[in-house]
Amino acid sequence: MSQIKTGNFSIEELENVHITIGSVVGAIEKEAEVEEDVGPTPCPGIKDLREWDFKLFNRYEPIYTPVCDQCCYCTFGKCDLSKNKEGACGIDLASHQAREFLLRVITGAAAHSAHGRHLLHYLIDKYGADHPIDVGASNLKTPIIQLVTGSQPETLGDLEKALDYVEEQLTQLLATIQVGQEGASIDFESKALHGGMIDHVGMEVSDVAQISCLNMPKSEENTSFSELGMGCIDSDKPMVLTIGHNVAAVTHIIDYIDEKGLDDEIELGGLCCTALDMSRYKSEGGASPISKVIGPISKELKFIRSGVPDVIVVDEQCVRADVLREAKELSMPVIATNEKIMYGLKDRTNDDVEDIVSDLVSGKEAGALILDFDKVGEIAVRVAREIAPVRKDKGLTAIPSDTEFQELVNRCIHCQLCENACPVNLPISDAFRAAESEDMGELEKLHDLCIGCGKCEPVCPKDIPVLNVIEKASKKAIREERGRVRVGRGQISDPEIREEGVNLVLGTTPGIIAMVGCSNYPEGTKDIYKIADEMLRRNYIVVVSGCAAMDLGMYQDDDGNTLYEKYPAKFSKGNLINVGSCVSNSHIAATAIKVAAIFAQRQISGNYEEIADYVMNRIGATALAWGAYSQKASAIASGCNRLGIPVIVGPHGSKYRRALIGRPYSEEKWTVYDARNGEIMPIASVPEFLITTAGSVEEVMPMLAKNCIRPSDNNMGRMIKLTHYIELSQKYLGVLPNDWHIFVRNEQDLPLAKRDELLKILESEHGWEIDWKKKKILSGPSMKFDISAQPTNLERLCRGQEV
Amino acid sequence: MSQIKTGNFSIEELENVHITIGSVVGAIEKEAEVEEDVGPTPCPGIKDLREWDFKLFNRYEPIYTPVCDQCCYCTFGKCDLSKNKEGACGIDLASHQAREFLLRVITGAAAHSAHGRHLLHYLIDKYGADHPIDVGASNLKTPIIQLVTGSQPETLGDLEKALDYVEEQLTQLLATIQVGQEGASIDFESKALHGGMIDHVGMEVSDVAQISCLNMPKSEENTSFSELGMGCIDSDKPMVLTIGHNVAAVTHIIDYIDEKGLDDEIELGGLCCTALDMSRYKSEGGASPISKVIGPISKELKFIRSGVPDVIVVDEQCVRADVLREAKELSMPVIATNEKIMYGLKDRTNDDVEDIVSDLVSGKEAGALILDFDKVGEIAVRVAREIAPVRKDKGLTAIPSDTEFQELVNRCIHCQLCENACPVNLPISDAFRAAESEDMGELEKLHDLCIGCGKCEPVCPKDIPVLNVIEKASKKAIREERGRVRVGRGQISDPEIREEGVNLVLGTTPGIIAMVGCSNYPEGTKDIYKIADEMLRRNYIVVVSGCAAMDLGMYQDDDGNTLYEKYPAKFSKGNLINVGSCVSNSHIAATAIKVAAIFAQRQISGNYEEIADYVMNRIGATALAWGAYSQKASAIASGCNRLGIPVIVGPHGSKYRRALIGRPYSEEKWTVYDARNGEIMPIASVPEFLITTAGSVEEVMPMLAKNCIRPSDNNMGRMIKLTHYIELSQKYLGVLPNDWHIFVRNEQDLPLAKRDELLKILESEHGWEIDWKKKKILSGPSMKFDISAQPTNLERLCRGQEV
Amino acid sequence: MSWAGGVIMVETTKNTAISTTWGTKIAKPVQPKVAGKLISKAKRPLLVVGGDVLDEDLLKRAIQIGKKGIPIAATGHSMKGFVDADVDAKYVNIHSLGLYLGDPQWHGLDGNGQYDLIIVLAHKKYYINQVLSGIRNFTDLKTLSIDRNYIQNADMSFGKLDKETHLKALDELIENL
Amino acid sequence: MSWAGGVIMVETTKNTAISTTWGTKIAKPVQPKVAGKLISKAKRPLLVVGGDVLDEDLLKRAIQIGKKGIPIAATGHSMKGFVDADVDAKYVNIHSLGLYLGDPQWHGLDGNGQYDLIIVLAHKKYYINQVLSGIRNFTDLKTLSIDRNYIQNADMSFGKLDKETHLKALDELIENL
Repeated sequence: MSQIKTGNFSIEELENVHITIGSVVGAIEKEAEVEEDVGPTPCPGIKDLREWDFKLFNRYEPIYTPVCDQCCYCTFGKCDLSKNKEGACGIDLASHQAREFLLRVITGAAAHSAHGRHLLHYLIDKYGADHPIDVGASNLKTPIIQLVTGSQPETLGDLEKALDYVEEQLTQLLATIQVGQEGASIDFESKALHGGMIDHVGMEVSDVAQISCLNMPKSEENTSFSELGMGCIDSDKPMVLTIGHNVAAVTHIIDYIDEKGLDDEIELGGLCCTALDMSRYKSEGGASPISKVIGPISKELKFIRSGVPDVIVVDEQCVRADVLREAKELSMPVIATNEKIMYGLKDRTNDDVEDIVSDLVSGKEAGALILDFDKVGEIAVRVAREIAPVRKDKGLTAIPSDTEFQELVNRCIHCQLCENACPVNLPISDAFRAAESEDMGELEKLHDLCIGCGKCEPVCPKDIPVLNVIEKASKKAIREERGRVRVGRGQISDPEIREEGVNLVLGTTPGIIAMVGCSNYPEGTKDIYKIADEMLRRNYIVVVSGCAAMDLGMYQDDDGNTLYEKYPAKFSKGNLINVGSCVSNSHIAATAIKVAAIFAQRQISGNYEEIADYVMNRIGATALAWGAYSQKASAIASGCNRLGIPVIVGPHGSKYRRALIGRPYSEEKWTVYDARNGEIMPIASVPEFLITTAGSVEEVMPMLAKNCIRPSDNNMGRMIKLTHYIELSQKYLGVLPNDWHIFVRNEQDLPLAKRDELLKILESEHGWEIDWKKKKILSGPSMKFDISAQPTNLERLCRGQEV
Repeated sequence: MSQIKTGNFSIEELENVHITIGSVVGAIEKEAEVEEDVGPTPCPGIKDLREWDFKLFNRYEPIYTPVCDQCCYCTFGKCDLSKNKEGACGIDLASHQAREFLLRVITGAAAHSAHGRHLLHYLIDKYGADHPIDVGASNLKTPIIQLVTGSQPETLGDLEKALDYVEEQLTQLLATIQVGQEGASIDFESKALHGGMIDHVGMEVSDVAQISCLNMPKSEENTSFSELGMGCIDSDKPMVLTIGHNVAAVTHIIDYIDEKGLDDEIELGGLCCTALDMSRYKSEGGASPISKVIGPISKELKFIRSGVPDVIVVDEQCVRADVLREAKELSMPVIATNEKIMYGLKDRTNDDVEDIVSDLVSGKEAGALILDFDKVGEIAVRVAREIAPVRKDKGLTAIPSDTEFQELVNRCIHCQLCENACPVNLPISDAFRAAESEDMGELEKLHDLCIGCGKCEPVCPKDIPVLNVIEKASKKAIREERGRVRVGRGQISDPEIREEGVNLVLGTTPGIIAMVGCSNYPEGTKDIYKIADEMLRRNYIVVVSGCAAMDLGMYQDDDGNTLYEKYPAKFSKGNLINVGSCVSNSHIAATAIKVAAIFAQRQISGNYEEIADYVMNRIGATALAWGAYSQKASAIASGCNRLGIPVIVGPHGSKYRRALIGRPYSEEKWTVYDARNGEIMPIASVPEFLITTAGSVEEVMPMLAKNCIRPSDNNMGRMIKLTHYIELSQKYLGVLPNDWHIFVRNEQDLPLAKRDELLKILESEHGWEIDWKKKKILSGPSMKFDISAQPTNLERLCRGQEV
Repeated sequence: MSWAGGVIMVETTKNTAISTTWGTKIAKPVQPKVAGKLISKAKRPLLVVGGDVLDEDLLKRAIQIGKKGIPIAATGHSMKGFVDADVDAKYVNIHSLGLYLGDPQWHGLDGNGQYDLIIVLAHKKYYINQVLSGIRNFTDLKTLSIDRNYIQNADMSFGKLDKETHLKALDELIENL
Repeated sequence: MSWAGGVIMVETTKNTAISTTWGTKIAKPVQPKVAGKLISKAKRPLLVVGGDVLDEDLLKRAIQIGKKGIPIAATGHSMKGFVDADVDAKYVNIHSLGLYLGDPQWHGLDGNGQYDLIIVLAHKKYYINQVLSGIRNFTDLKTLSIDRNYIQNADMSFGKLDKETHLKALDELIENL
């Protein structure tokens, strides 16, 4: 390799060399340096945003809830760290928990980024590195990449540089997991936020690349719908089931079906994000997808056990480790298409298609690893069609017959070991008892609450396939499990931001609720529907993605409409927007960046800290990952957190080990600077946390409303937000919030309908002085309302502070 | 960014652009493709060497010894996987253990690679990307990079591409740690070997870069010596203690000392590999280092507690998490110099040197983060000199006085909680009892056995600082703890390989014993000395690196010579070679590759499988990581394993969770092809494992000898190896090995001195037919000796199999 | 069967099976009477209830405990049950509460200072175990679970009980306040 | 104190403190007599000794057990103690042994088939716990520790004993073979 030094030079002598210049690396870096509009931290390393992180941790303290008191990283140990003891390497429990959280974050970030790298190799190979990035009606195409790296990729090839940066940073972070590295929990925390930020770069690369190449909707308002649910599959047809997150291989199945005109002959359905991205493929301009969405990972075991799929194609992420074992039981061949999941299967990539089809159909092989996607497309469809009649003839299913069912139910000795093992402690034993007396209702109730993990089975001393019993009892529910999900639209476009930005910053749109994550719900799938419906009716913008987007579409109102049909899909109050799959989550954070860039005209390239500060103080957005289960969710959440967006996770989320929570009673923590003059301004204690958990949907609703309040709200905005907070608290908790008064800066902030009542309370309970004639607050509020104040946490941004 | 397509083109229009071409990326890739001498797998992805791995696992089966029966990766859990149950995601215990092992491997690999990336940024910044790679008298400068990636870096800049590859692969591997990825343990195992291979690339980049720039010895035979041990420090002088692995910052301390002529005024000593690399810095051509080596991580707490250091400079890896806390107790300022370890310290990088010095000397700040190495050099030395008189005046040490000692000893209630917590279950309680009666001997005995972790202290209900008590009792031992370590020489040179290759392949040099790893010894530091001395006397080549290299030098014979002075340092039988620090481990594996390339003229570029096959069947090398403790050791070991080099770890190594062990009684597993004709040849069951543990040095010695036996040994070689195996077994286990006979192909393989005796046993116990007149074996051996046989595990390499 | 000089009315110390461990410590099984005495002896006990308290039978008992002068932290959406109950109940998010409880600067839900005994009732088992994991490792507070499930990360806990036994146990506990 | 109808000579079931857990299972503490009976009842017991058996007192007892017809796997460098002892002892690496023990195809150290009870003695505590962790999770073998330390990953184990008690316990065990 040769290195050409910086300078003006002639490289004519290169003319007789046959080369490809992969990317003019240095050029960009140099450019970035000279251009004046790149901020202080292009491609930040671990330390570069540490001061920002420390500011966040000063207000939002890490609180640790260990999943294990021990450390088993190295062979000096293992060590009992309980009571925050130090282990053999000197690490204490708090630091170890922070490290464990960091590990979760970078694992998730790696999952997204490695997915992105795979996809990018594939797309560049197919479409060329010159293929332009096109995400729709936006000049700001890659807000996160631009914010973090300082550069603006224009082609697929340019995206590779962003991934190089991501991979370097992830390696640096992974290195700190090694024993004998970081010693301070606070620095592990900063590293975790770094990993979260990196994760969003990886996600954006992934989604932008696929949107640009695969005819996916590009910021479209009126995308079509995809059929949804276990009940939407016509089980008489041969069925190809895809599972995972990486749509690359799967597009070839759709192409093959298209090419052969088999749309009506075959069912193509997917689980998890591959399903969502299948529905986006070729759905640009409102075209309808030929594929269906079965559901999230909680449906995976259930659907396989149903026996309906004839062949399973897996790619990567959120694929159960036992798919091959389970599928084998029901003679369903499994095709692995990605290096990350190979199940020990023989690599058939270079084998003849006929041979592979024959081996799979005959059952000679339980599955095959095929990394040639053209072959995957053909083989998946052909195997399904050939094997389906045989499989249907045999009636292959794991669901017990009526007789078997009764026998299994009677076999239960009610030892409750299944309940102990159940992640949600479902009352399985009681449901079995009811079923003994032929009351199937209790078992059926479990179906929606059950996350389909199957842990109940290996612990059963009587070898009862508990899940199958539940599913048997729920046949009707499953048949009715069908809905619609709006096809993911990708980014919010620049024009939409231009229109809506002001409402968000002034608070007249009460907030953005981003509902993301998976299906690890505490009380069943309907949770998510309830929340969305409530918030949409209150004019919040609800943005969804991934498996949460699916689960939302599972319920219909009396008119047979899902929320997607009930609410329009523009970036505007009271709208419901599905951005897409898991990696489309990046667009949600990107929306906040776009508001800063387009509405507020802030410079974003390499200017992370300033933009995060802007977002935290001015954009009333709260993310809700109600069913978060995997490491990816912790990465996404941490990326939001560093950008100043608070996140609520469901109660299972306490197992992520740490939350970042503020103490509202520590008044000194709740101040900002007024950028106009550097004066310190008190603010209300919101967002009250960067990440926390809640126990139930009822608790979540007022939390969402409250945590959309921002210092920049004008009176109208604050009044609207406070109205919702108070109403939701009264509706779901039965009381006025304890702290509603701290959000009142003057009487105009008070909800109109309740103004008198609230003024009375302010006077009697809080000792505020009220001028009852004018209905004016004379004294009381700890902060003043000033519409032109410019809240910031960064002293350097204050007038007179520029260095 | 712009992408220029492949082809002949003129880029004159670029003349008016001011650019640096970072690297002509595509050019190299293209070149590699067209050159005919690149093997089938340049820059392999996860799947590309999977078949080779599966071959290995077919013979060497993963055996799992979980450190925990539970999985706590995601919030579906946590899950009890005991009895190999499946968890909520469907993963079983075996797969989870394989995944945990993979996580250890990639963590270690990331530690090395991130270290390499940091170093490379630093060196390129200082020496330029054009700086040539120079490792000494070798054309084959980067055997591992060449083997794995297929390219031959010539400059520092070229090394970046190797790291790009490493980081991409590590991200891919880390992604598979995510829940819902790989489901098969065997594929996790293959991924772990992939990570191990990648690790060696990362290590080679690191060491080659620093050798090329920092005036480190370049394959020199006669490097100088560095003083060694806690006893070698003159505690009257101000002392700067460095801890870690990354020499970048530390070179600036040496430069400052040099520049100011302070050699005699100050003690500079280090712990772990930074110490070794300090001693290599500017030691080219036999120059003596000014720095001293204190010891490995087991001395870290002990040495800090002694109070001797006046300032501590930490970089990365193997730095205790409590250094800041411990140092603060004794008013020792800590300077953090690397993003990976920042201890929550204030970033003073851009502050004035005087201010920082003053803050540290006055104790206003307990430490500082300084990422400007010139400042580090000056500040570390100045602070040490200014603070030393104050610190010595105060007599700051954690070691108790005589009176305190007796009080502490008497305070013990013999509850044995310390023994329970002690990783090596030292008989602390009994030693305290002896000390109560003023017998300090028992406590003193603990000093060398104690790995200095300090876990005994927080569990003590009487708050006894147990470690300090042991150290107090061991003052004499500590004073005598001084030796010498030969300065690390870097690679084995091409000419040395040319000379020695034949002896290795034919077995007339009985084997290479690579002693690596850290200080987690089961029976104290002397273990490693005993092993090396025994094997060196038997003419094995002993290659050492890292902390094992230090510990070896701690002992002297009656003439005051360490092993380094007793044995020469050429790559030749009976020689003792220190290659250098942890990242120099890469040179050990590289040696085997060099033998294949230089002695056997095998093409190595991108030809991993063939070379690994060559190494496994022909090079009698066994690695011993007797004190392995961190994730890095599992990475290094896995890299050796994929290359066909077996590794033994100490008993603590069982906590790595999995070994790869063959079953000698399964005869069908112990065959190879003869490449001349593709015939299947039985071989003896060696190496018997790829990685395993042993219980004691006595057990290890015969294991080492046995596992250097290879199918390619000629009679002379086999006789020599078998002699050592038998003798070592008799010496240390008291018996002939159970299996010595399986290595006998004909009578000439028998150790000369014992031939008659052994022939008798073969006849009487194994039923072999002997012609006693000719002393010839007529029948019995399960394999024949054929000097020209070409053992291989790869059918494709057999004549007539070429595709 | 006798215990410390008294007759056990409701046996709550059986069935303490666990499916996973957090470490070497697990809750000591406790009888209702002992639990009652413990609460009575505490200077600043706090009853932390979760959403499952809205069950009529449980709510009744939680209110009875509250009426004995024990302040109630109503987590999740449990506040709804205490609106007109004339007990000292306040809504708080349980994760936030976990943070505040470890803060010596916190003045409690009512401004009267920190607590010394945390009593938990009617929570999701996995959720309360996590919250208690934090409290156990990072504070010196004593914790007592009087829930239907065996809550292993409390210092003391009832075993896993059926609903009926649980209610009886609570009654016995209340008698001993 | 009485146990199952017999008088306990040496108490070996106390002091079973552990410092870390592997999971929810820990060894059942066992008395010497019971241990002896268990071994006697086993069809194919195997005594697996480690290097610490070279202690004179322990070695004597290990040999006594061996002389009762129990085959010995001499791991580490313990073989040295059995060279002229006239017992059925063979060297084997304990990690390899861990692998073979789970293999139904293995014919044992003496070719007479698989074992059904693994008795461990005189090992490094952390090492034998790891080996037993593998055996416990991946085989159906029963394991019994008669070591000085409480070996939590065996199915049954003595508690932590002082040396003298340990020797007495072994003597009692041997009497019951």
